[in-house]
Amino acid sequence: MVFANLQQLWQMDGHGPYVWFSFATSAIVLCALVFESRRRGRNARALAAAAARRRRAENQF
Amino acid sequence: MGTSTVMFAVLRRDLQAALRRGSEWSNPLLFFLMVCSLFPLGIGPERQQLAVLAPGIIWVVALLASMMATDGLFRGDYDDATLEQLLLSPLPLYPLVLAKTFGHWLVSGLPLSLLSPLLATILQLPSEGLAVLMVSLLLGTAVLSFIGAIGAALTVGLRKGGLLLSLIVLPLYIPVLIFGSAAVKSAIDGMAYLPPLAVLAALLMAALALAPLAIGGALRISVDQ
Amino acid sequence: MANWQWFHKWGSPRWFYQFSGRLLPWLAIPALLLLVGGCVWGLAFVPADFKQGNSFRIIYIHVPAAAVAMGGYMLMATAAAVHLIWRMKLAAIVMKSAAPIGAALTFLALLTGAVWGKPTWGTWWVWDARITSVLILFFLYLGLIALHQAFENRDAAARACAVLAIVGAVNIPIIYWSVEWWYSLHQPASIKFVGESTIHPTMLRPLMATLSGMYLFFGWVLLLFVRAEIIEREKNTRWVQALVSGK
Amino acid sequence: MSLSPPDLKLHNLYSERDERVLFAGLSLSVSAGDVVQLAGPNGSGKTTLLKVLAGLSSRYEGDIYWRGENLITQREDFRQHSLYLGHGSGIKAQLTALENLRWSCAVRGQHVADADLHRALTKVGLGEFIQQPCYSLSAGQQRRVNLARLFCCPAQLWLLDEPFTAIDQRGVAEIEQWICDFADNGGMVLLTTHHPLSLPRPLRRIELGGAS
Repeated sequence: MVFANLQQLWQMDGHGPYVWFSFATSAIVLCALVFESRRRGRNARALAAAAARRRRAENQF
Repeated sequence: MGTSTVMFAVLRRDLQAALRRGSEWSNPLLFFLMVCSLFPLGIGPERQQLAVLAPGIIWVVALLASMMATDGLFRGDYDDATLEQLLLSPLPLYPLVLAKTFGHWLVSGLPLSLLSPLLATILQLPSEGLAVLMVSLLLGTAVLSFIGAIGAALTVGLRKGGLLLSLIVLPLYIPVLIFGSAAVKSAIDGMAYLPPLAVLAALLMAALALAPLAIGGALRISVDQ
Repeated sequence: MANWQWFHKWGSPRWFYQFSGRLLPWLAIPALLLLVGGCVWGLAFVPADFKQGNSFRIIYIHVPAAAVAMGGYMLMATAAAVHLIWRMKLAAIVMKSAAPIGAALTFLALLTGAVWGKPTWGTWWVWDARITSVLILFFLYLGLIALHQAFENRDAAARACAVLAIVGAVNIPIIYWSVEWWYSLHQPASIKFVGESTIHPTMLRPLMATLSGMYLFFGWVLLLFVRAEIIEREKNTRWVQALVSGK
Repeated sequence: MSLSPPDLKLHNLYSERDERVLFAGLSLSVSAGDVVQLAGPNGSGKTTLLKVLAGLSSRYEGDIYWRGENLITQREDFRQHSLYLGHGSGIKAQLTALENLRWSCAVRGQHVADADLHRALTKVGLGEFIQQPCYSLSAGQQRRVNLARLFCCPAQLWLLDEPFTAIDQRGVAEIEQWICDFADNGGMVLLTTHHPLSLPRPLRRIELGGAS
């Protein structure tokens, strides 16, 4: 590793806050994209399931 | 009937309609005049400061005035259902849309450019830049009209199209703004102003060739709601 | 018509749903490995840049985000052309789903670019050619998303956005070139914002890792968005309902 | 009726709006001399069907044939021989009736002498209003300016959407007569209206809104 210890890695000679902030926000945004896609998937499946129940209910009468 | 006569007929009607209703061509001009005279009140009356900012100010305000004018380009025809007749013509849509947008430029962009020397003197623009300012605006506002017409065609069927039009079209206006104001600045600094003007002319040729295709397609989509 | 068979088959949402289902793991795992591995490699195992110090490490997230955001726009323009020419519903879904992802990545590129400017230039916002172009790309994305939401009817929205996406894609090279020219006009002698070629090869390798990781990530999330949209649009069909109740 | 193949043939036309079926399995063939009335409650897809035929709307499934060929390949020829009068006024209010009519014909690529324009306008009863701007005309008169297009733009197929709105009783009888004359000369008319039509010739009624 280029840095002697974790403390130096965190400090990065003063540039640490900028670097870690950038990577943190990037991680947050990328994870948000994945969760959003999961959420849309769940909603869509819920709609489809409701449509399926309606269809089954119609078929019985 | 040849295409050119049809184009001339479309152009004639739009000019007649616009000239009969003064507001259509006077509003962008008044907007241009008023907003340009706001800047000295905001920035301060010093000559040197204004002279440096004048090209940018005039070009940005001309761009906004041109964009405001394009919103009404197809909306009037959409509301009174004459746009349908345009779309149902056996002739290709390309020349009709070209004539219509050119007519719109005659009513909005041209008077703006001819008025620009007056604004330039108000904003203390050095005299070397006046001629180039007018030429750059003549070319630039034509390109802005064609790009704005694409946005107008896309949003004509929407109720609140005005604001959305600006969001769609402003990014596409940026190259015209860059080369327009650069031409005037280099004329003032005594540098070569022909290259940026040449680029503006090239952008105009590209817009003349390609924009009507997008405008026609967008109109057919908007009417097809 | 036989040779067009695969094209229409490929365009059917049902076939695409199954095909993409098998593809998901092959995108997700390498994407996460490359992204996380590349970042760790760039953060801790690469020497600092002698001029800029450690702040250059932001490049490992800034450049991939900007590059993939641009690639995403071009993908949208291609899907738009396919939708306008062949009226393929799937292309409309791909275009609609790619817009938010591209916008998010462009925002990320802007944010990391601004944060990078602070230690390097001393100000939060630098009117540098690359950052300005990314800002304009962000406006183009917002314009597309706003236009799509303005239409009540989904089909009209898709076709209108397709026209705008193609017009935007034609304009992007002109915008990027004019911003470069504008930037060089005002600061001819200034150092260029660190371009890939100028940095040392050992610094370059992690960038290749995160860049390819970001492309794979984009593909993965795009497929997730598209699959969700397919389920939502085809919710009244038998195959979707069987699929859903079968689960 | 006539032996030649029908000029306009609709086969299995289907259209829906907001998940509601407007018409389904609609098949119809129209040939020279036919007058077809599209009837049905509001929102039953009458206007949509006319827009589909005119080529203004592409949200339908099924096939439309014009003179035996698929309409999509015959788009220009179809537009040359058909005339669509829609809901809107179809005229610019600040222009005079003459200028509006001249533009409407020019846009169709048809050069029409001013004398013919004058004759068309007098035929629809606007003889002495020709030089007045249209905003000074009544709603009924503005509709008549639009109707004047029927007499200066030669066409074989008329697609009329609610032609009788804002027209007085005498005018309705006049328009019915024009339709008959046009059909007698081999023209085809498809119109939507709520008025009970009283034509001295056979009239086919198509009920939309799920009844057909």
